[in-house]
This record gives sequence, structure tokens and C-alpha cells, in this order.
Amino acid sequence: MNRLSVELPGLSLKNPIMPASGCFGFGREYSQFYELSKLGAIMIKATTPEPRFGNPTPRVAETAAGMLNAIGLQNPGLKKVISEELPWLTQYDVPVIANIAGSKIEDYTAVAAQISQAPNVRALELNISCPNVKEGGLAFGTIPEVAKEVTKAVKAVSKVPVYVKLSPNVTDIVEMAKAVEAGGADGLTMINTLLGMRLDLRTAKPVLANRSGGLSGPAIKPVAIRMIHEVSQHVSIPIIGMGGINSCEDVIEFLYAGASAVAIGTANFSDPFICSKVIDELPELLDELGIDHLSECIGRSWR
Amino acid sequence: MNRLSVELPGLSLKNPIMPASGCFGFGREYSQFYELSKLGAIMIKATTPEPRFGNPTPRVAETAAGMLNAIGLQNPGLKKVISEELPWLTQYDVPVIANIAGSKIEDYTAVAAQISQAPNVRALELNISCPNVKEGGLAFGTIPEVAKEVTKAVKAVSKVPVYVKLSPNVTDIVEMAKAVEAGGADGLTMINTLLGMRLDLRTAKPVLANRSGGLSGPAIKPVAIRMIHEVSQHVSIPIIGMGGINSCEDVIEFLYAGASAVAIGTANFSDPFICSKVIDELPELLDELGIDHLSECIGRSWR
Amino acid sequence: MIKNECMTVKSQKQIAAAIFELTLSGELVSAMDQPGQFVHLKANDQLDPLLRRPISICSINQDRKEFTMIYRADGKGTKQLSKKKVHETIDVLGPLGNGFPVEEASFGETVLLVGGGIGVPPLYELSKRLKSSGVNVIHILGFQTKQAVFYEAEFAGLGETYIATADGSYGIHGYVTDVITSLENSFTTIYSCGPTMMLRAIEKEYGADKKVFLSLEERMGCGIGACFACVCHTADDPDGFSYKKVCSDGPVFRAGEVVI
Amino acid sequence: MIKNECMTVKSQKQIAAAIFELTLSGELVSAMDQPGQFVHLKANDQLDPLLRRPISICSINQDRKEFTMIYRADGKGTKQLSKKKVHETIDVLGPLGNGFPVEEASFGETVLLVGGGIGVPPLYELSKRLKSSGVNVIHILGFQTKQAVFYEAEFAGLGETYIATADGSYGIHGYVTDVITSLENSFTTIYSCGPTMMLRAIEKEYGADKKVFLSLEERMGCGIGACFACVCHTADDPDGFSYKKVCSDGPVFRAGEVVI
Ligand SMILES: Cc1cc2nc3c(=O)[nH]c(=O)nc-3n(C[C@H](O)[C@H](O)[C@H](O)COP(=O)(O)OP(=O)(O)OC[C@H]3O[C@@H](n4cnc5c(N)ncnc54)[C@H](O)[C@@H]3O)c2cc1C
Ligand SMILES: Cc1cc2nc3c(=O)[nH]c(=O)nc-3n(C[C@H](O)[C@H](O)[C@H](O)COP(=O)(O)OP(=O)(O)OC[C@H]3O[C@@H](n4cnc5c(N)ncnc54)[C@H](O)[C@@H]3O)c2cc1C
Ligand SMILES: Cc1cc2nc3c(=O)[nH]c(=O)nc-3n(C[C@H](O)[C@H](O)[C@H](O)COP(=O)(O)O)c2cc1C
Ligand SMILES: Cc1cc2nc3c(=O)[nH]c(=O)nc-3n(C[C@H](O)[C@H](O)[C@H](O)COP(=O)(O)O)c2cc1C
Ligand code: FES
Ligand code: FES
Repeated sequence: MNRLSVELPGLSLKNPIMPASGCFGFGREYSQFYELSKLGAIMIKATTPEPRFGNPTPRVAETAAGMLNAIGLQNPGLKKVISEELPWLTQYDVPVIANIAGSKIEDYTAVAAQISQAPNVRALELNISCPNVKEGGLAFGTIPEVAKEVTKAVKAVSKVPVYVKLSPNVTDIVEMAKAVEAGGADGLTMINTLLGMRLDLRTAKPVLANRSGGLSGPAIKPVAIRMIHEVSQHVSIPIIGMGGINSCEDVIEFLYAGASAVAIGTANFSDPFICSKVIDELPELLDELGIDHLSECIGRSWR
Repeated sequence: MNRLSVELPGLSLKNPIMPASGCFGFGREYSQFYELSKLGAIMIKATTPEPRFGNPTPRVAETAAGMLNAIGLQNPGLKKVISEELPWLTQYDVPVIANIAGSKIEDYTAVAAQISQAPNVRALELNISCPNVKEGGLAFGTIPEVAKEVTKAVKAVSKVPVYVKLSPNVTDIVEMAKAVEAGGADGLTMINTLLGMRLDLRTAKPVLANRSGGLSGPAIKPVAIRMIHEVSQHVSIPIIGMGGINSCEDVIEFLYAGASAVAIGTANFSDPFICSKVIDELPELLDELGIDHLSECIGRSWR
Repeated sequence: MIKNECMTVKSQKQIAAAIFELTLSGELVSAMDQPGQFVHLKANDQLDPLLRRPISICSINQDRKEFTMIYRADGKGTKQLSKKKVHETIDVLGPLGNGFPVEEASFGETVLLVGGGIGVPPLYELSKRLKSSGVNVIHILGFQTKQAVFYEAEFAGLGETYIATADGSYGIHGYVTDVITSLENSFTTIYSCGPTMMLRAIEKEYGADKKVFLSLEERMGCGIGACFACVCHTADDPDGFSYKKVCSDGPVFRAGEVVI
Repeated sequence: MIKNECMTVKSQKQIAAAIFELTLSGELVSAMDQPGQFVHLKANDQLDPLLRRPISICSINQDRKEFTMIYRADGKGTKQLSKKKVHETIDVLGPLGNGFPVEEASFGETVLLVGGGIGVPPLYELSKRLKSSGVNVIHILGFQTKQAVFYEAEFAGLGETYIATADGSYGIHGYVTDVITSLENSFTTIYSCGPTMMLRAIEKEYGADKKVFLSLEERMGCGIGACFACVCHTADDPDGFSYKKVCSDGPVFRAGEVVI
């Protein structure tokens, strides 16, 4: 028996660990450090219909136990992702979750229809919550009706299950989760980054060229845990949890909260081996906690 | 010239530094460490019409560069605050900002009407954003219309200017700020804590007896800066900023963002002298930055 | 008088499994006057971990301006503390709280000092003081297992000492409460510090007949009485508004004073 | 081959105002083959500061498996780094990026190495390599003020060395660009690292006529090319989609390759 296996819509995961979108590119760089087939899955960088350069630099700023980013969805565009990045990833035995973004519904459906046909793309992650894009993307992640609509539209064209990535920058996260569930989402991923800003002491201006950015890292973990704890009790679709995960202990905490699997983002930057390490160390922690199979952890905080 | 002085509705501050509500009790404990008259002002613990015991313990949990609290507004009640705590504070030459809380509009008006008559209470801080109280308090802080109503009601009975404390747990902080400004608020204080949770690795249950709590400390600073930066550009009432302040540099960052004064909360726990230290060190930092008077800093990030 | 001082590490050594003994020196020691008080420590000047850690004072040496504490390096803060080396400094706030009332036991009386795990350390200074007042001290110290036992010889030097381990790997197999029951019932007073379960059992069994003083533990914010993190109900008003703060009213309470 | 290793501090000393020289040893050194590459460092195992810090390799000693870097202790991370003592370890990821092309200068040629402030260090290993290829190296090093000057003697040992200070408190009063102008125009190549303003000026003045190689700085996340934090536009498509990453395509670019 594989104590770490997880079955989710579209995804048979060897283990619950995957790198979070935007923090792992398309895997090439991290393949220097360990075998990517080891991962439960890979969430690739957001893909938009056309290539995007993204925001001006500086694009990152450090904060207490966290960081801000305003990459601005830089990516090579749908065509190149399909012709170059995804084929490269087929050499690894690892399911790909394609993160897709856009500024109008047609962007999402255009990318979804095509990328969901790639043989190694097993699920989509609808990024309706990127805080760093100016053109209206915000509404998708903050207005339940709009979120439901885009989910529906993507579901209609996708060949693979659709996970919707929720923004934490809302008053009522449960309402958002229920809306996308009603729109047909097969799962949720949460949380995306919190909107934040840092100012430069000398210039008085924002450190990020984009002014504000998305806050990630350990600082936001308590917010992620709270939201997953709430949402998991109110929806019946599974959650892939993320936000500040840095260790096996964090993984277990996310599962306890109600996540079925997790993604690791920012921690890849301080420790490029983090995903691999966590996978290696999880069984020992399960032993210590007297847990046979990881699935026993899911939702234990409220069950 | 006092380079640190600030004039705000109801408040002539020697300097912009005050302890945040709930992190300084009614001043007695910290008076062992330094002269309270040194402070710009004191924000006292939330007062409710009747005494409250608050939530069961554990009430605090540490997180990365932050902490969660679920004190539950424990306080001795309006009568005792007026008869014991406020008179004790009159020995110090320091304006008091009375933080008032409740679960219905009548609670707020009852406390406001009486406490605003105390001679050393120079302003009220309407806590419409406490995340740790079950009974409906949440609506005050998250629904603009409701926030406006409670502001109006309190303004009608208060003898002193009214500052409204905003919750960061909303989709649109500017909308909330505008609503309370329309309700007659003389100023804003922001931010209160972010809703968060921490689970215990052994028991799988929340560390806090109240399950969730309010996240404070350096972890939330980027969120506070972002919100103050946004709100200060959209309202014409002053802002007292707070959220993770730990140093003079942080104070300046809050002023740059658009705050006119600041409050220090969690940092008092790790360093009981923090408010006093920051007041002492500010002039030197101003020199270094070539700033004559602190007021030059206000809103410099967007001016 | 509470002070805040960067105190200097005089010695740090591991004395049992994950248990460290740390001696600090500084002016702050002069303010330490009661056994059972605690200090609030920060071993770093970074933001992680953010909060101070409450640790009991285990013994005080006024001549050398030193005090010793014993702690378990378990979580982030205590592990960091355990890495501090001689000559380095640690930010100490203290002494905090109200300790054990030594004056409640008089010359010739027999008293029990009952400790569990990391509740044992504050009993050491207490025992020294009681002994020097001519009180007959009996120590009953409970640990999880043999590897966790510490300070047996030190306590034995002051009075009769019973060690119990939960797994029976050393000393008496069982809990400290079992040992108390087995003793002849000639003591007048119990001073105790340890897990809440143990304190509850002692209060229940002996709270009515003996003088019992219990040192409580609670998660803390400020450690000085300002934040209301560490309150407990008073026993005479268990569902009401009256309360005590473990940090500033306690950590030592008389049995029956607060709800534990 | 990028490696990740906890390397051991061999020496750490302050060599100018807030400027430290740090030597580390470990297997990772064997992978260092180009001057101008950098390492990505984490001096703590806590969460604050969270991110690694990019610091250039200043000199490499393969025999002793050691390398040296020079850095300004200014912010949180570098201050923490400066507290590390001999025998302690530092988590190093490296070597990263593409360095200065030594092979672009041939025996007997004269080249300028132009550095500003903390941009000076990577030029040292470069200079050693060029010198050993028989290239004639001239160093023009700019600093803010006298107290910030470092490695003058080291560079002077390898070739003609001009020091300029912005406030005139030492060497030539003015900027490195002033010094270049004053030199006889007999060099073929410029290698430079320093503030963006300086690099821009050099590119503008000499980019067309000389071979110019510039080492850029940008805020980084991953340091290895995965996060897109450090991109710049390519010069042939300044408003388009094509880009280079400073961390993995750079930090050294040929003048005219990217928009700086
Ligand atoms: C008055 C008092 C005296 C104490 N004396 C001693 C002593 O002499 N020796 C000793 O080993 N321990 C003692 N403790 C317990 C000690 O404070 C905790 O073991 C320690 O705070 C845990 O910190 P950590 O970094 O290991 O754990 P972490 O898990 O990193 O702690 C996280 C947070 O929880 C708090 N916390 C965790 N466990 C406890 C606990 N049991 N009590 C209170 N807060 C806790 C921490 O202070 C911190 O804020 C005492 C506690 C109190 C209240
Ligand atoms: C390729 C490269 C090589 C470098 N080589 C050297 C060197 O040899 N010696 C040296 O002293 N400095 C060098 N720097 C600059 C050095 O990285 C920064 O001075 C350092 O990261 C600042 O960290 P801090 O902890 O002092 O500042 P903080 O203010 O705490 O830094 C906050 C965040 O901003 C980033 N940051 C701040 N300043 C810079 C900067 N100038 N460049 C990139 N990121 C920055 C930090 O990495 C961190 O993520 C180099 C930078 C790059 C990109
Ligand atoms: C540099 C960076 C880039 C990111 N890019 C994306 C992205 O393209 N699409 C997306 O859905 N999320 C993106 N995110 C958000 C992460 O996937 C993740 O939700 C968030 O960072 C919280 O996890 P963490 O704290 O482990 O980083 C990005 C985060 C970072 C730090
Ligand atoms: C222990 C604790 C108790 C608090 N109690 C109150 C309160 O009674 N009323 C209130 O308006 N805010 C309360 N707050 C919120 C603070 O006033 C402040 O808004 C918040 O903690 C952010 O500032 P900080 O990061 O500096 O702590 C409390 C915060 C803490 C940590
Ligand atoms: S810890 Fe703050 S009141 Fe006791
Ligand atoms: S720092 Fe991540 S791509 Fe360069």
C-alpha cells in the first residue's frame, strides 16, 4: 500500500505534494535538483492565450516570513506551452495541472479547450484570483456570480476536470467556493496570494514596480488554514491546499484543515529541494503520529 | 518645534505613537516600564456595556512572524472602566482613545454616550471588526450599509470625535472606508486582525479554544500597508495605521502609505519598551531621511 | 520590580533527553525573591519565533548574580534557546508572577513537593528555601521515562526523594499521585507544579484537607497581565466575570482559588 | 552543475565600512568555473528573513575548495550573514548564472575592468584569470567615499588600478566614467559591474565601439530561472515578449543584448 496516495478528480497522485503554479516554471529548472517523477503532480505557470511579458521589475519584495510578487502572469503563451513545455514534461511520469488565466471569459475558454487536450494535462487550475493583473481579472475572483460563469464556460470546453483557484481577498470565501461548485468545478485550490504592498524607506515609493503584489509564504498560512477549514465543511468537492507550506508538519496541518492534497510555492525559493524532502519525510511523520494512510488526516480538525 | 507632533480630530498628539487596543490593557502594566505620558495617546482595551469574560483558553497561538488571538473582548464593563480605569489614567498627561465594542447598535451607543464624557477620553475607536466574537459583530465590519449605520448612531451620541476601526477581512476596503466616512466618522483606524487558524499537530484540533482567531504582527504588515495606501487616496479623513509595526522604519512606512499616526500592538509583547523606544529613535531616523517634520511623510507613497 | 535585560549565558548543558540546564547572569537576578516565579525569554532578535517563552526560575544565586532554569527543547523557541552558547546573551523579562509561599510552612513541618516533567524545576529553589527554614521536604517527582529524569541527586541532597516514571523504566512505576497515596499521611502542605491533569488530581484529593499550592501553565502573550491571554475563572464564580491572570496573579495559586 | 550545500565559514572579516569579506569552503567550489557567477545564500534556518541573498563570487581557490565573497552588510539578510563565525555553516546554492567571458580578451590585449561599490568583487576573480591569460588589465573602481574602499592593493597587484570616490575623499574625485574618459583609448574590451546608472553610461558611451560586458542586478526569487522575478527585455524587442532572466541567462550580458 502506498500510504501517501491520493485519488482526486482526474488525478491519481503518488503523493499529495506538488509545486504551486508560478513557483516552479514548467519544471525545467528544478529538474536539475531531483527527479520530477517523484512529485504528486506539477502545477505549471499560468498560461494565457497570447504570450505575456508581465509587469516591470522589481517584481518581488521580501516581507516578514513572506514575500510579495507581481510577476504579472509572464508566460510564453498557449502555443508555446503546448508545443514546447508540455511535450518536454512528458518525459516524466507526473500528471500536470495546467494553470490558466486571462482577462475575459473567452481567454479562459480558449486556453482550456486546447490545453486540456495535451496528453499529460490531467486537470486545469482556473486562476481567477491573480491580484497582479490590471484588466478586470479581479471580478472573476471576487464576485460569486462571475466566478460561477467562468467556471461553467470552462467546464463546457475542458476535456479534463477543472479546479478553481480561490482568492483569499474576499469577505466570504465560502460563498465563492459554493458559487464555483455550483458552476461545476471538480475541485478547489486555495489560497492564492493576499494583496499586499511594501514601501521603500528611502524613496517612499512601493518596492514593486506594480505597486502592490501578492503576499505568499509562511506569513499567510494561518489565513489559508482558516479558509480551508471553513470551505471544506461547506462544499463536497476536494481542495488542494497551499499558502506558506514549508515542512511535513505544515502538510499535515493543511490536510487536517480539510485539504486532500497540497501545493508548495514560495518555499521552493528558499529550498529548491523542499518538495522532494517533504515527500521523503512524510512517512516518518505519519509513523510518529500513528497514522496509517494520509487520507485519515483529511478534515480531521472538524470531523 | 516638535517634529513629531500630530493634530487629529480631538487629538493633539506629542508624537504619532500609541499602543493598539487590547495589547496594552488600560496601561497599568506598562506603566512599570516607562512613563505613560510619553505616549502620543493610549488606545485602551475594548469596552462593552457589561463585563465580559471572553473566550475559553488557549486564547493565543504563535504563527510565522505573527500571532493569533481570540481573547473575546474580555473587559470589566463600562461601569468599571469609567469608575476605575479611566480615573487611574488621568495621572498621566496622555489622551485616551476608548475602543468600544458590542453586538448590537445599542451596545455601541450605550458605551459611546457615557465613555465619551470621561475627561481624558479624547476620541472613540469603534471596533466594528473584532473577529473573535460570535454574536453578529461581523456584519458591522463587513457590510458597508451596516457600518455606516452604526457610525451614524455613535456619532449622534458621542461627545468626542469617532474613529472607526476597519476589518481587513473584506473584498473592498475602500468601499467600507467610504461608507463609514459617509456615516460621519472623523477618522479611521486600520487594520484590525486577519482571520486565521492554527491546528495542533498531535490533536488535529485548533490550538485556540475559539478555533479561529485574529492574526496580528509583522506577518500582516504588507496587507495593512496596501489597505492604507488605497484607502488614504479615497477618503478625506485621517487614518491611524496599525498592523505589525515593530520599529521606527515601520512607522515611517505606515506614514508614507497614508496614515497620520500609528498604533503598536503585538510588538509590546516581545518588547515591552517598544513604544517608548520608537518615540526616542524617531528623530534620528528623520534626520537620516532628511525629514524636518513627520507630517511630510504622510501619504508620500502616492503624493 | 520587573526588569528587562540582555543576560549572559554562563553555562548551558543537556542534562536529560531534550532537557537543558541554562544559567544566566545579570543584574536582573537581584529582583528575584520568590521561588516559583518565571522569566519570559526571547532567544533571538528576529521575527521568527515572535513571542517570548515563559520558563520557571529553578535556582537563584544572588552572590554570583546568576540564576538557572531547566527546560525542554521541544518547539521552535526552546530549540533556539538550546543553541545559545556561553558568552552569548538572551533577552530576559522578569522576574514575573507570584511564586510559592515559603512562609506557609514552618520549622519542623513536613511538606510535599510534587513535580511532573518540566514542572519539576521551580520546586528546586523552593526546596532549598524550605530546607533552610527548617522545613522537612519530601520530593515526589514524576517523569515519562528514565531518559527524561533530571536533578534526582540535587533534590535528594535536600530531602527524601521519590522518582516515578509513567513507563516504569526508572524508580516507581506509576504517577506521582500513586506515590503520595503510598506515603504516610503526616504532611501539612503540598507545593506542586506539573501537567494540569496532575494538578487537578492533587487538588481534588488534598485540596480540602491540606494547604495546597499549585503552579499553573497557560499560553501567554505579554506575560505581565496586559493582554488577557492567560486568564482563568475564579473558583467562587466559575461561570462569571471574575478572573485571575496566570502570568501576574499566578502562576502559583492556592487550591480552590481558581478553576484549573 | 548547480549544487546546494551547507558550506563552512573559513574566515569572516570586515574590510571597509560595513563591507565584509567571507570565505567559505565545501565541495560546491568544484563547480565554480566562471568569474562573475554568483551564489544564493541563506544564513539562517528560520523564516525571517525568508529569501536567499544573491552575492557574487569574488575569488575561487580550487586547491583549498574555498571561495571568497565581499558584501555590504546593510539589510536584514546581509547583517545576519555578517554575524556568522568561523566553523559555522551557511546554506549556499550555486554557482548560478553565466559569468564574464574571459575568452573574449586575448593575450596582449588591454581591457578595462570597471566596478562600482559592491559591484567591484566579481571583477577580482575575472582580473586574475585575464592576467593569467596574459591580458593587460586596468581597473577602475568607484566608491562612495574613502571608508568604503576595499581591495585596492589586491587589484593593484594585478594591474594598473584607479580608485575614484564620489565625494573626493580618496583617489580621484568623481565617477568611474570620468576616469575612463581620461584614459588613453587603447583598450578593446570593458567588463563592468556596479550600479545600473553606471552600466547604462558605459553601455551608451562604449557599447557601439568596444566589446562591453555588463553584470546586472535585479531582485530575485528563486535565483535559478523558475519564478520570472528577474527578467529584462531584450534590446531587439524592447516592448515585446522576448526576455532574458538575469539569474540564469545573466547576470552578465553583452552590451546591447538586453534593456538595462
Ligand atoms: C509559568 C510557566 C512556567 C514554565 N516553566 C517551564 C520550565 O521551567 N521549563 C520548561 O521546559 N517549560 C516551562 N514552561 C512551558 C514552556 O513555556 C513551553 O514549553 C514553551 O513555551 C514551549 O515553547 P517552544 O518554543 O518549545 O514550543 P512552540 O510549539 O514553538 O510554542 C508555540 C507557542 O506556544 C506556547 N506554548 C507551547 N507550549 C506551552 C506550554 N506548555 N505552556 C505555555 N505556553 C506554551 C509557546 O510559548 C509559544 O508561544 C512554563 C510555562 C509557563 C506558563
Ligand atoms: C547577481 C547579483 C550579485 C550580487 N553580488 C553582490 C556582491 O558581491 N556583494 C554585495 O554586497 N551585494 C551583491 N549583490 C546585491 C545583494 O544581493 C543585496 O545587497 C542583498 O540581497 C541585500 O540583502 P539585505 O539582506 O542586505 O537587504 P534587505 O533590504 O533585507 O533585502 C530585502 C530583499 O531585497 C533584495 N535586495 C535588496 N537589495 C538588492 C540588490 N541590490 N540586488 C538584488 N536584490 C536585492 C534582497 O535579496 C531581499 O530579497 C548582488 C546582487 C545580484 C543580483
Ligand atoms: C512568484 C510567484 C508567482 C506566482 N504565479 C502564480 C501563477 O502564475 N498562477 C497562480 O495561480 N498562482 C501563482 N502564484 C501563487 C502560488 O501558486 C500560491 O497560490 C501562493 O504563492 C501561496 O502559496 P505559497 O505560500 O506556498 O507560495 C504565484 C506565487 C509566487 C510567489
Ligand atoms: C491580544 C490582542 C488583543 C486585541 N484586542 C483588541 C480589542 O480589544 N479591540 C480592538 O479593536 N483590537 C484589538 N486587537 C487588535 C489590535 O488592536 C491591532 O489592530 C492588531 O493587533 C494589529 O496590530 P499589531 O499587528 O501591531 O498587533 C487585539 C490584538 C491582540 C494581539
Ligand atoms: S499573558 Fe498577557 S495577561 Fe497574562
Ligand atoms: S530569480 Fe527566479 S527567474 Fe530569476
